[in-house]
Amino acid sequence: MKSLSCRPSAAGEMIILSHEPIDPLTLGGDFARDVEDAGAIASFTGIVRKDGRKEVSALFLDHASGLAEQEIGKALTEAKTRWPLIKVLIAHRVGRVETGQPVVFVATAAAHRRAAFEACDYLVDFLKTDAPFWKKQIGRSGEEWIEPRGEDYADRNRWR
Amino acid sequence: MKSLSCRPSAAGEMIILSHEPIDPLTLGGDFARDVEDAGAIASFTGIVRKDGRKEVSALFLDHASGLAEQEIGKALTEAKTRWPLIKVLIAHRVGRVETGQPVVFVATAAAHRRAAFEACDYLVDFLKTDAPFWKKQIGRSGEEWIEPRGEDYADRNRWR
Amino acid sequence: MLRITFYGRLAEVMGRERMTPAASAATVGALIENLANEDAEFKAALAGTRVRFAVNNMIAPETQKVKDGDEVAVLPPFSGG
Amino acid sequence: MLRITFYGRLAEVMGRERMTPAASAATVGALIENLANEDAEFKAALAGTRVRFAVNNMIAPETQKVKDGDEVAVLPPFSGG
Repeated sequence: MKSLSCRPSAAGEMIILSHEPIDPLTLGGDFARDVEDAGAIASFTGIVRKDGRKEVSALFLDHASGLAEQEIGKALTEAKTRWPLIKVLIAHRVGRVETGQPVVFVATAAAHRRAAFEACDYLVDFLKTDAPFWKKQIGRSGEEWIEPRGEDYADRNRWR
Repeated sequence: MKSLSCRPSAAGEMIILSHEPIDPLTLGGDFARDVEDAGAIASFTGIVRKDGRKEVSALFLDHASGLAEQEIGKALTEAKTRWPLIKVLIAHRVGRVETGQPVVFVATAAAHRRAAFEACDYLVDFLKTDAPFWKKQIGRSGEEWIEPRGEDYADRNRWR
Repeated sequence: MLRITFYGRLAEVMGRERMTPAASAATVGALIENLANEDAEFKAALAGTRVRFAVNNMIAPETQKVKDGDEVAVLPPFSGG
Repeated sequence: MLRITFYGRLAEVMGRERMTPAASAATVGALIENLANEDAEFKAALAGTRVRFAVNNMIAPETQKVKDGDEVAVLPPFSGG
């Protein structure tokens, strides 16, 4: 996978922003290979939906290069402050992502399951509302820039 | 993977109980291949921990064959009543599982992320306290049957 | 006859299964009480433990009646995942 | 000079970047207000939207002072994941 940006921002942290398709299997396999004495790995894959009558054929993802890596890095630091994480990975697509393809993959490893689950959940909420990405749905009736739904902000606010 | 028990108990449901190692990558890959218009896949892998000074070398998992599949099937039905799931998989090891090896893998697919996350979390809590499995730690100081910790019951009670 | 199966640490005490005459007890609870009275090691293993039961692969209360041919499972606290 | 970059739907209106003299405004807020006053389409695109800013890759309030060489990013509501 050729990545736009791929950095181990700190020990046990990895941020990948990629113009090319991301493969949760490969990423998840690499992630699980070296997780010290982790007892729990949680992961989340977000996939572009056709979304019924909207007939979405693709998303286009704009992002603020530099700022995105930095804000994600801050969220990883925050997550590691809140939960005892052994390892964490965020991979996010930029550019055009076809329907059915992964747009985001987040994986967390911890000794116990609550830390792994909650940190994964937290990071996905963060990406939806607080990371400098912008997505445009390309569908049957044209193109439309998407803003987070009220429930996305509500989900994010669970962590405040 | 040779499985002791592998049944698609209903459309979009799969329960695997296996004497052989389970491979979350293969299972996760197969799971993700046909998920209709899912926008979210959550997964959890539980791994046998060395657990510091306990120096656990393996778990031995006993289970009540027949009853286990049935109780897991009930939990899947309950999960599908609570959340709009497209697909769900539970794979659980039985027999001897070496340290560092997966003991359980749960995957859920839904249109949106909260359903996928919560159902996955719910099913892992269920397996810890309400499914007829019994685990024995084989460690430095001998063998010890494990019972759920207070926090496992507390986690399970979040869903009541 | 009834088939009684034991799991987890109870299987280490009692073996996986025992056969017993159906007439020996009317309910699951009475059946287990009889076994405990016959076997001090089993009685000790039950002490302080909340054991559950299944009859013919269905979770059942200890008041459940048992009859010839039933399969009774004796289940210590579950610990999966 | 200041470099101003636009993202998401604002990039479709303004292009990815514009250069402007640093002396044209004292703060991020004033800079954007000037641009909106010069460009009706940009003004319309901002209406009803909570736009955020970054200066030199750091999220910044609209009261932040700008100086020659700064890079100012104009960020509509984020929508990742």
